[in-house]
Amino acid sequence: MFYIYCPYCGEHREEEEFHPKGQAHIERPKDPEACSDEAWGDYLFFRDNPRGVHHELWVHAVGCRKFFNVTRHTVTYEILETYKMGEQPSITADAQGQPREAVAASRQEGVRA
Amino acid sequence: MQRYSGFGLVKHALSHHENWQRQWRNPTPKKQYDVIIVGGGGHGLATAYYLAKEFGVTNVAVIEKGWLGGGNTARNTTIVRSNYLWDEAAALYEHAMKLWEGLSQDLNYNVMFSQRGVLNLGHTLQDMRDIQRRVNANRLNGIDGEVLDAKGVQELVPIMDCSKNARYPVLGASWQPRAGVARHDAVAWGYARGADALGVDILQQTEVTGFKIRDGQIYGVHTNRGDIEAKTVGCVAAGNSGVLAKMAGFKLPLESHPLQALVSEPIKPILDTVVMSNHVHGYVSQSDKGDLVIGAGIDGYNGYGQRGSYPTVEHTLQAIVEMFPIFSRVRMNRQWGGIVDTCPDACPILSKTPVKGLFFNCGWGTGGFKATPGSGHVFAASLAKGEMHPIAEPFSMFRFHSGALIDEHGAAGVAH
Amino acid sequence: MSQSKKQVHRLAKGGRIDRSRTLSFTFNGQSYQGHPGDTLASALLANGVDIVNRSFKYSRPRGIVAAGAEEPNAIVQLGSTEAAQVPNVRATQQALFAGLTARSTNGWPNVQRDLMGLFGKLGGKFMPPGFYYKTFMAPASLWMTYERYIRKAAGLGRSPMEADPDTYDHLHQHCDVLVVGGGAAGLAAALAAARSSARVIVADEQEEMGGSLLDSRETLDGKPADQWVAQVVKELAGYDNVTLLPRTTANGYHDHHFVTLHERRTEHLGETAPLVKGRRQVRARMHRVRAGQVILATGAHERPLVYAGNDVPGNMLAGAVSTYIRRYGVAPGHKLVLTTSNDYGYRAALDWKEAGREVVAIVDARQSPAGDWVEAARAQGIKIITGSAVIEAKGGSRVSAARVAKIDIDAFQVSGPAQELACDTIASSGGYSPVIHLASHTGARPTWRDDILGFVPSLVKGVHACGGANGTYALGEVLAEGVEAGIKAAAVTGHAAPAVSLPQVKALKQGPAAPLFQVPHEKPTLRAPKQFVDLQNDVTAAGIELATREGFESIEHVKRYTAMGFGTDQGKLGNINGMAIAARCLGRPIPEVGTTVFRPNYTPVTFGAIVGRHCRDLFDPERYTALHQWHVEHGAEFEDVGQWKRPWYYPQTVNGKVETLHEAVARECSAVREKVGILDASTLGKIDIQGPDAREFLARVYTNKWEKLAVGKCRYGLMCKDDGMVTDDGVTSCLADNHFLMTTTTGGAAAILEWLELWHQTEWPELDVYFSSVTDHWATMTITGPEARKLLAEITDIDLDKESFKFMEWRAGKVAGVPARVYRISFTGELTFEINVQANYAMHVWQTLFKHGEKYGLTPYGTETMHVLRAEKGFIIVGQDTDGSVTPEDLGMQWCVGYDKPFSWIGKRALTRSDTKRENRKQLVGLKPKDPKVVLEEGAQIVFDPKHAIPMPMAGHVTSSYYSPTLDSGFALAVVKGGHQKMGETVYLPMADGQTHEAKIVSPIFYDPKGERQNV
Amino acid sequence: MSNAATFDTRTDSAIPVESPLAYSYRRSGAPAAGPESRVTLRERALLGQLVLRGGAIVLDEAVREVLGLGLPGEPQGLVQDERGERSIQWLSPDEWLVIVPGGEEFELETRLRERLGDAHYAISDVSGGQTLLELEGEAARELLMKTVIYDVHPSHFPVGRGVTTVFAKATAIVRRPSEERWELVVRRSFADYCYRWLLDAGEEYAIGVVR
Repeated sequence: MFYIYCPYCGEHREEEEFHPKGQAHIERPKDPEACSDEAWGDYLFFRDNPRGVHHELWVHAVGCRKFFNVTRHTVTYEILETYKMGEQPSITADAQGQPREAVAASRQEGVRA
Repeated sequence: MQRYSGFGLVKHALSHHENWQRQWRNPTPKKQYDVIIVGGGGHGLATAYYLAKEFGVTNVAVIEKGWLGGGNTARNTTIVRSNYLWDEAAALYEHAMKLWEGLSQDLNYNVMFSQRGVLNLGHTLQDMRDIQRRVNANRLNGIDGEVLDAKGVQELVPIMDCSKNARYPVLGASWQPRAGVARHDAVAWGYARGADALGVDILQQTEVTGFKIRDGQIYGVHTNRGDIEAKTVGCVAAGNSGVLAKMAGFKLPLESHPLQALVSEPIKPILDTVVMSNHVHGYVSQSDKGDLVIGAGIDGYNGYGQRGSYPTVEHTLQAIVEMFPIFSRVRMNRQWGGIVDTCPDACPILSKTPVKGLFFNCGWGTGGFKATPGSGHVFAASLAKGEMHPIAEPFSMFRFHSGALIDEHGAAGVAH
Repeated sequence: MSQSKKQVHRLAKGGRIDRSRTLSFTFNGQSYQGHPGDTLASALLANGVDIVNRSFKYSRPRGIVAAGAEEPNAIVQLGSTEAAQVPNVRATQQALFAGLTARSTNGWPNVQRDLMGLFGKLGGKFMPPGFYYKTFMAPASLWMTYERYIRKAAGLGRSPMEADPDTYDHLHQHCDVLVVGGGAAGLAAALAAARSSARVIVADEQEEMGGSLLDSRETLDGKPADQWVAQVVKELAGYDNVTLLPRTTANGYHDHHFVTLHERRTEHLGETAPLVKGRRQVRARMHRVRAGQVILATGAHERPLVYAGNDVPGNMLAGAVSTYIRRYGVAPGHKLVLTTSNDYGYRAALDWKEAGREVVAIVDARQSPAGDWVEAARAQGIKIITGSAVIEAKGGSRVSAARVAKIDIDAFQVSGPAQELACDTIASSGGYSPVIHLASHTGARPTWRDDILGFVPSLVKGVHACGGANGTYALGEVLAEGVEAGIKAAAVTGHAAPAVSLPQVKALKQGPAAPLFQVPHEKPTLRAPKQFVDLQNDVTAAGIELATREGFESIEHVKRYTAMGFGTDQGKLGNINGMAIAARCLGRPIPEVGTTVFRPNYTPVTFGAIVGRHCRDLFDPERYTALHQWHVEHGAEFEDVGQWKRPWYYPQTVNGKVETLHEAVARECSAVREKVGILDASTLGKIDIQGPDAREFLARVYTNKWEKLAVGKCRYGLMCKDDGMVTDDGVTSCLADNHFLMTTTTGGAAAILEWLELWHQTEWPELDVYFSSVTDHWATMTITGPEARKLLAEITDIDLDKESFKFMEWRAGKVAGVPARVYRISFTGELTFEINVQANYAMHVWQTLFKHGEKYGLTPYGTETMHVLRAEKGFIIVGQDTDGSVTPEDLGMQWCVGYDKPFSWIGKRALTRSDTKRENRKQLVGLKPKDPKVVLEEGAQIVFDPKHAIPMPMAGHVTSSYYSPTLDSGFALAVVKGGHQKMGETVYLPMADGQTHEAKIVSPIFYDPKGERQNV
Repeated sequence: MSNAATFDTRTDSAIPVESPLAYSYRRSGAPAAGPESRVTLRERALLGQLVLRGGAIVLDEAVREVLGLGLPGEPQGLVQDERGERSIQWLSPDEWLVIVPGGEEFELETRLRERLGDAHYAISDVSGGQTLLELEGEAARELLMKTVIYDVHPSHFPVGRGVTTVFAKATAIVRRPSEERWELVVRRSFADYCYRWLLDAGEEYAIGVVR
């Protein structure tokens, strides 16, 4: 069971307070009417589903009710970083950049108050 | 192939079991096959078996990165039923059911298909409407089933709490007598042995690392044991389908999720049927060894770790004890997880792809095991002919563009 | 009950038992005695009980083999009453208590003389692994009959047939350092971490902390090991930052250091939890621990050697023999032969000898053993036979002799003639396997170490292993590793630990162990007498060999084909031996055959403990409105809607007879249509929406238009997902220019609030709008019917005139003296006022309405009547008339779709996909049965051609169907392919009873199509 | 004054009013607290409760002026006035819970709206929708450990903290206004479930209900 750093609450919280909401950074096309059926279907249904580093959207449902992003490894389940809506990941499957400061805290082992 | 029978067993006993043959070979890969199946689970092996047996295509390789039958075939809770709501899904699962009914004899391998019946409980008025809708549709599709009231359920399963005191009282159920359970490992082994005997090469410990594609047409695969060529490739890789699709250059409408199951310690026989409840969210049957085999829904996040989150197990057992308060002092022995590739409409994909000659059979979500023979059979037919079998046709991956989904969420609300 | 037996194997002194008190217990109906401090197993051994069970497949007699969690045989049924039954209790882990009642789980007619055993003897040959895959296939029709007989042999213990009298609970724990195991390594680690002031939890599965130190021959600082244990436990108990949990097993290690600890709080006291001062105690408690760091100090399990007849009672693990002698004061026999591959095994012989019993011989597989313990045995004059092993145990219900021979391990053969040594006990030791189960749970694969002949855990970040769990067995090193792990773990969590001085331990000289797993026999494995690998599942070396011959080459295949490791002991004794045998058969090194993957639970856990308090009345919350008391008092039957309990109907007793649903609903419907009815509608979701962009937001999430909705007005809205399918509906009211109140379906409230937040937070953060749930704040009482206005007028100051307070408007005022918002909207088609007051006032308003309503015939109605009334009007219920595959157009609700809204609202684009604009989609229509007495079945399938053969093409189904007292006829809503173009056509509904109903497709609006009644 | 509708839900005190636990007392009773009670439960019913949403800076100024209390500076913060009667709790970066004596909420909302003018914010009255339960006694913390998944150890949950978290199978706000006292804010429709849960889980501590 995951222990998730909520970037809005600023602390780790139990997975039971959160809901996963699928792949992150899926943007609704700006002009839906200009989309082909194929493009619209891609937006609605087609996903990366990687075996490895995955960016996903979670909501702190029982908590601050904020949506945020999680970069997580889908095999080890290790959470590599969490970041607020509107921000971009610093760790991706291609480039394992330096996590930002707030994220560093979320990665520390054994963080206690 | 060495025929199996009770008589043979006696004969072998007298020779101290020293003369049993291998159930399948461990061949060296050839350079070229007519068809390559990627994935040596139940569906992949069944596909190979039917290709060889029904469609005369015997120059077939099954490429498996681990051990055959080591994925979801080995991790499911073995329920077989065909009482699906929509015509397309019902046709597919009923096709499988009919094959199940003669499978042990066909394979000369006892897959222990036990038609002990499946109950799908209803706990709310809407549950009962959905049950009636499904059973009515099943009947007109030629699939057995009836709607039971709470009393009927109680008669079938006397140990269940069907009282009005329950938090969500049982109002009734759908009952499919022909449904049941089968011995999951035996299905993979039986198909493997059958396919091998017909000349199929089962290549274990062989991992596909890429596809050979030229001008939009597939002509082989790269593996850790060298390149292998074929003009027809069928991917039957369950949770890993997305990874393979990426290698071939396209995406699928799939998410791979952990699905957990658990067993109790073996107890003396007490439950003769399969009991499933979408509403309180759990299901249970009892194996021939005495274990209560229990499962529930998937975890909500993507995961390839073959494990899920503990609260899912807690909720499942809460549901079981809610339905069966007498099980409170029974003990849970073991839990495990599989990786299920789920589609947005809870129906599988049996489909051509943007790459010519490359076919995918995936997205079975929580419903894969029960479909094994049917899936293998219609997929084999499609690979043999290069055109999708009519039963497979509606399950194209392109339905997610047109919007022609087959929404089986009601039937698949609980993993099974 | 017969006379209690004497404790024939109890030693005169020694052991950590309280000899001043005697506990009586019964096993298989025979009465025995033991002492506090005993386990059921030690007490049975003390009483000379050899056979404790029959084996699963071959029904062979079995005795106690081990002293802990690894015991495969001593599986018993506990409980003297039906409700207290517990199946499959491991006698080695069950503390003895007065009155304990246990039975063997197998054996017929009893465990001593078992007829199935005869079958096992004769039939065993015909039951190689996987035999059932190879037979019972002909004829196909008989499999279910065969299976019935196979099932008769299933199971160990049995389920109770009554509900559990006990309760269980959970404790949510958080700590810096969790130490699993309270033996030498664990205590050392805990001590170090505790002194750092980190929050520490120490869990140990045994009755008391100390692990192997409780029966150790070694000294710490020159004192007996248990004295050091006592001193450390005392120090730990004194710290506020330390939680000590004995009788607590770490069962599952989940992601991010979440560990479940199963604490057995009362199982050592009785078969049901005792009352303390009249209050129930919980039987077991699950600690759900989120740890910063985890130290695995779980020790190691001794491996038995696999030789012929190794399952005859009297064959035991060497370490278990020591434990029974030193910890429980029980020598489980008189004449011992020890067969070992290592120095550790020698301790059993030394202990046996010190207990005053005869050691016939030590049989050591090594040519020239020479460690300190070996020398100690020599000094004691014990005969040591080297280069040899016990190749076969003789005996029926108890070991009578050991056949000993020289063996060649590398060639896997017996290399000399066998001699038979008379004895009643054979202790064996094949070395130790680190207990790596918990580390395995995390997904980390263990690593094989040739030097210790075992797997050690691979560790994910934040996990430390020390002592036996890490393959370290010498006590001094174990303690040092423990301290190091404790300091390290505490440091990572930000707690510096002071140095811990280790007690002095004498370093023992040890010789290397021999790599012996299966002992060769004169006959080849397939012909030799059975050599058991997994005792609980009756898996033999021959079975494994056969599996590999048949092509099962990975250990996962071997395990599945033979069932090895699938028992309740999960292969703690057998798995490594089994792998070694498979490796030998395949001619490959052990790690190539595979690693062994353990899954939770480490040991079985009572369902009840996992369930905790989430059962019975607390299984799931029941949500109540502020008026629930009234509904209960007025005899309402309730319907579950989500977690809410909603009144379904209010059956009245008429002439001593309670109304049926049908009768009650007919009465309630007529009351609404003719007089006035009242519904508790408080469960509808209510979302307070404020902000300058609220209107724009509504326009994007609803299908219809919102820009012109004036203050004081209400509007019905339909919501889709972006796939164009209807997902919710409700009325939203404009409270002020920037202020709206949205209502949602009862079941959809939470999801819709999250849905709105999702879009606001992820896609449209630039819109200035906020959402807050006010569902529970307001109570909603709907009065509806021709008399509604008159009734309300009596108790409100709001002007109810139809011109000043129009349909689809709301007004604020007082109702029954309580500030209220009244909405003039209608779900029944009648004149309706929805009265909303702060929930704490609801009961007063409701009761006042009844006080005034009696003369108007005010009648409470429930959800069933509500459904009938709305269906007569063709109003849909999302989730009943829709199923996630229905668009607004399918519903014929184009009037509610703003095609020309400037923003491409959620769901719009999907409506023009090729499948969604298809013409013969299933569309919502009304159905009028030809026979008005017929009420069509909800869920009935609709066909155009009832004579068509099966499979019969289906055109749709009935979504809602009722008898209408108003129409005096059955009527239904349905979805039918191309239904909008088929008005007036006849469809058929073939039913299970063979009848085929006929119905006409009509408009879904059956009553007052012009909507005049709601407008009055 | 922004374009929002305000509504005073309260009326004269002669009109009977029922707290969310009214039904529970009738249904499940209320065990009296005695000398053996290691934990006591008390409902502080009918308080004024407002949810404030908006930007922290704007709202902070307004509540300081109107209520004499600033917004808590940190996530999970809880501030209260000297007598502990009025409090503001952080719920999310743009959301706070204000609890005041029953009847004060409408005036407070009105004054805040006056003060906030045209700023973008929202105030929702939720006084009827939730109730506050107090737990006191040496076993209060252990009872919470059985109930909520959040770490309530004093080192992690000092006085002046409040969180929204999982309460058994419902949700609740947990607050620690003082060393001895814990507060739970539960939704009205879940109140009976929460009450029954606390009585059940508290049985071993001889839980008593103060009415």
